[in-house]
Amino acid sequence: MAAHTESHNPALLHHFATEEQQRNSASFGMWIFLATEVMFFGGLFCAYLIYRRWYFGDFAAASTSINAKLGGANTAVLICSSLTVVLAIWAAQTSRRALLIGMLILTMLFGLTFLGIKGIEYADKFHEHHVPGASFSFDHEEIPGNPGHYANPNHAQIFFALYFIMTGLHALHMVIGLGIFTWLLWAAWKGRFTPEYHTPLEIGGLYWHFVDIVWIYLFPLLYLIDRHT
Amino acid sequence: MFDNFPLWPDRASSMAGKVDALYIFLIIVSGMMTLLIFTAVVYFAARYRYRKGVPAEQIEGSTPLELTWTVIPMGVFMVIFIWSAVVYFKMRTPPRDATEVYVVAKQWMWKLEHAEGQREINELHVPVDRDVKLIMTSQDVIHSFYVPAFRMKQDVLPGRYTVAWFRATKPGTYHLFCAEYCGTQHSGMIGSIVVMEPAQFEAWMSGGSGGPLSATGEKIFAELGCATCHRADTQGRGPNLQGVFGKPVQLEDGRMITADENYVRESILDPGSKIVKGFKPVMPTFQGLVSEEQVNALVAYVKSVSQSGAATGKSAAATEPEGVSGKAQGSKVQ
Amino acid sequence: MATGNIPPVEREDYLNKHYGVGSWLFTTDHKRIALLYLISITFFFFIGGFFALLIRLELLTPASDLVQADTYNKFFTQHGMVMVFFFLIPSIPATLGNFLVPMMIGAKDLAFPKINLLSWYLYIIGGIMMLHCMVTGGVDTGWTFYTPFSTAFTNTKIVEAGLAIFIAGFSSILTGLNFVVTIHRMRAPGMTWTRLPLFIWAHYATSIIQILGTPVVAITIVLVAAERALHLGIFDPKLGGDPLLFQHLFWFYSHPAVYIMILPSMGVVSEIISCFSRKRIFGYSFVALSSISIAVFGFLVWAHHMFVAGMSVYAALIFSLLSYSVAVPSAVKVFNWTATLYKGSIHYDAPMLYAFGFLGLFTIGGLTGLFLAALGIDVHVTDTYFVVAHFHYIMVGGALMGYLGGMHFWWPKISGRLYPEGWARLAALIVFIGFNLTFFPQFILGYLGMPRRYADYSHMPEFQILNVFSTAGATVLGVGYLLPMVYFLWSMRYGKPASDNPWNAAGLEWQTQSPPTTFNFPEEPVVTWEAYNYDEIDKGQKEVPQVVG
Amino acid sequence: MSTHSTSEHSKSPLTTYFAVWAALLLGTWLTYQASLLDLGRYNSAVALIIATTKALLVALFFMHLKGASEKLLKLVVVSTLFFLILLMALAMFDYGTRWFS
Repeated sequence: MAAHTESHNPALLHHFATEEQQRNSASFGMWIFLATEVMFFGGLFCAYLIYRRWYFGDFAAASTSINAKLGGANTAVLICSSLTVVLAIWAAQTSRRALLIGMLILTMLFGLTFLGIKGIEYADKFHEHHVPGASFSFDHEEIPGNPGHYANPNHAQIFFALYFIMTGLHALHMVIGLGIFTWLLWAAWKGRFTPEYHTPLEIGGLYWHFVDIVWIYLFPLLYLIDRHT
Repeated sequence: MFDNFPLWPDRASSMAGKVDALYIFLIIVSGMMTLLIFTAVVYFAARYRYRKGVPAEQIEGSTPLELTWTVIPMGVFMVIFIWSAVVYFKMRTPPRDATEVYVVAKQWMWKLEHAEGQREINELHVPVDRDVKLIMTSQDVIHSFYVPAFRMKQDVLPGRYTVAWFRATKPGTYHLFCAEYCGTQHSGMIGSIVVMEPAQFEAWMSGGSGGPLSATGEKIFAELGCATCHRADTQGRGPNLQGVFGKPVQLEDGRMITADENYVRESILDPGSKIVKGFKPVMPTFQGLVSEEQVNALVAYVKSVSQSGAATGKSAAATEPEGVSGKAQGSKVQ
Repeated sequence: MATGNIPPVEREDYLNKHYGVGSWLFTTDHKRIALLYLISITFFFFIGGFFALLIRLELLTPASDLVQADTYNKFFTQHGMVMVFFFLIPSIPATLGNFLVPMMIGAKDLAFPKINLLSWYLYIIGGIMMLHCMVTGGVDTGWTFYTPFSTAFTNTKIVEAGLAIFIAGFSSILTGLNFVVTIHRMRAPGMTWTRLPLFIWAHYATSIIQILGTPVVAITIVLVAAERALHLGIFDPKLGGDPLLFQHLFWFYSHPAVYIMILPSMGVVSEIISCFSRKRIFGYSFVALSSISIAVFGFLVWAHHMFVAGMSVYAALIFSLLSYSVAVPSAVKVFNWTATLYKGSIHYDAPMLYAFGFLGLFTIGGLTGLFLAALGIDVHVTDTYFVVAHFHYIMVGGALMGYLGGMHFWWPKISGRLYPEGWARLAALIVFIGFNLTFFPQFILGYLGMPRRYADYSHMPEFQILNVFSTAGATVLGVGYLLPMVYFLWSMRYGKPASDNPWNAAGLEWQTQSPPTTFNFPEEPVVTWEAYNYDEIDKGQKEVPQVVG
Repeated sequence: MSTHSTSEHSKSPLTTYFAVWAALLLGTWLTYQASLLDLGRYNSAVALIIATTKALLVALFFMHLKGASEKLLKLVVVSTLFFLILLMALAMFDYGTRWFS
């Protein structure tokens, strides 16, 4: 979609009748794409749901071993980045080029912060041998609220597998998002966006917010299982 | 030529007739529908073929007609659904007093063990007119136990039991197929079911066996030291297993569960997953320590100490493990 | 009835506007992309067909004497993977759909032409990976990849094949996305929803499935690959996972995927039947809505593939009941097509013969679907040749008949040439006979109990005679498929030039020149008539509305 | 989209944006605190309700779903969620009833 705007002048592409048609098509297309993304993550959520019901205690033990404070901080970081995205679009709508560029840079900084914190989290898990695979170990970890009960390492491994795949795919989406925003920044720098024409910003923003929404679910589901003991 | 050109499979189980009846009903229904549509298409195509100067007559459609051919098929479908569901429920509900055969599937072989202890490979001997329940599991991938003459099929999964049953009605030898693709020699994972007259079957059964499966299980039970905790009185660290099988069990998290084959199996291989109320999760897992056949024997044993009908007879056996348990404990202390 | 009204002078069209490889590889014209797809899917069709022929040859005799079991297993796996993911799913949408969707709604192109080209490249990358995978070892799990065999046991190239399907899947998603946006946003003035050709409705329904179903199989493939590489346990019972979860996720896509194949074909048949009986389709709105309901209900029925898989009895009951919900709209369609013939003025041109063939084969395929939805019978016939016969009746008898019918119907528009009618009728007949000879015996084989995916049946010689019929039929069928390819190619050079509207058909695509110009219409058409206004066309009250250029 | 964004622009959407932002941060804090309370089986319900509220806020205000000029986008969202829930519900139905059979 973004590729459509290569012509310097935000001109109407030949096959659209009006600019509005072009803009509506682009945003509608993005929403449809997000629908496929929902189903993409949906398969993982379905697997998660089933195993969480089966192995609740083991999932709780595994979840408790993750640093929820880092996860919480990351949630806040993403929420802030979503705010900067809407502010960037607002800046484009009101012809504030400096603000637009500032907000885009801020968004990307938040995104990088998120990935950095994520990296710390992954490093912790790596040191604790909680990465599924040959070196995985989760022996003698008590199930929260059940003294004397130890989590089954195999079941904990399923949790960590889902944790790494879900957060990993999410992080991959963040990286792609950063790529899109780099391009948006470049285009904003060139002064391509005007109050009349800023479709790529809106499209990129939709994508960024979607990634945020996925995280809003991942945070309680992966980090906050049975924390109350 | 027609000796070797059958158009209908053997009908050799109590379910076969029921499935065939439904199948014939469906053939008639769909045959009628096909005939209706084909006749209409052929007739219209011939009757209304293009003729110069005769234009087509435009018809917009007809809601009553649409409703008719929505509602009538729906009605027919519901009849099929209910009938087929009844048949399916019969297939999936093994009769209570069925003879039990434990099946272990592996690439690419069927291993079968009668409750009485006879072991067979790729062949199963059963008496005619007796309910046989198959308790099946796989050592590796998914297989499927399929006997066309019995109209019976059930996937055999690794990691749990699936259950099927049949009641053979006609002596003879029938194909046993693996119906779920399981790797290179999938088409070689075949065998036969030999249905015998009761007298013949008894004769066959009397030939060599290492004693009933439950006795084998009892021996393993003792060897593994299970009786240390699962004592016949109530003072053990684990639940008393007498009379447990087939009964509801209250778990520590409040759930009620029926102690079926899968539950006993899970309790051996993953004891932490379902703790009986009032007990501590102290039992170690036996995953990897016992083979599928040994798990089957243990399940058969747990079952045998729970059969109420033979309660008195079994209680004698049940006292025995106590002696054995002392031994096992002793050996453990050493 | 086709008319070859030779245009006196060479006109500019989408084929002759630009020349050179680059003008094709970097084109964003939906018509050229459709042709790129046409060439590539034809290639994969013959690859898949080649495997089919080898399978049939092996099964001619009971023993596995032509090839060993491991090779045979790769044959049917690769036949399935190639045919499903690289032929049937893109077949009509990516070729005829790509070519016609914009034209039928009066648009200049799809909403996202570059994404359209991207999806062809994704398809090609996936296809090359699949070819590479097959040449360097292949896969032997069956196209269904059941775990734990695929994740922990087979040592063939699952990950590469999975990746190929993953990439091709995204091509399919992008096609669907493009269609939905185009149908919503790009319709010409006056082209209201109730004036849309049923072909468009069918593609709209198909797109819904592509958009919402494909990502689920994509993530399932990711999980299989991860499981295989790291032994996570998600699908492995030894590590606490559940192999049935794989089946749930897999069939959530792969059952609706059948409707990705058959719905567009239904759309084609609606166009053909209407045109060759010179009538508006009977019960237009019911046919249109039944497409949507097939797409929606199609998502509710997936676990009927799992009645003996170890699922709960109650779930089996629900899924069986829901399965009938998708049979109702299919039946409604068949009845409406039949009713359309009533009091028509029926022409027997090759496209119509294919449509008749579709009607017959789809009826049989659909009705045998009832057998499989019926729990008590499914237990006996699932995983046997009955299932093989059933889904070939749907996917080959249905989808492929529609595809060939559509190719003939729109060939004059695509190429600007007429195909040889006599040969085409002959081919339609050969395909119909060959198909039935191949697959009808398999219903009987299935009820007799012959399991699928058996390389060797030497202990069951009683199955041979039916297998011989089937193999004989497959050879006939093979000839039937080769014929159209030959005469289509022939007609590109030697065929009579086609007029703009050789069938005198309704529909915007016929109101522009054959072959069309790059942007389809000289100026944006304004639609003032209902779909399938054959009465107006034939009475001559209204000339076939010409968009003047 | 253009029509609504200009109309929103005239009302200056900034207050809304900052209010939503604050609500989202509050929600995050609430989720974390709620997880520390022992609510029995309601812990996950509370977590999911808060998460869904947050997701709705983002979708409605940041992604402008609320002001979208046509119902089409809402239809896309609703039908996607419908199929997602369908996948989970029907699969869970199998898992939920396996022990009974």
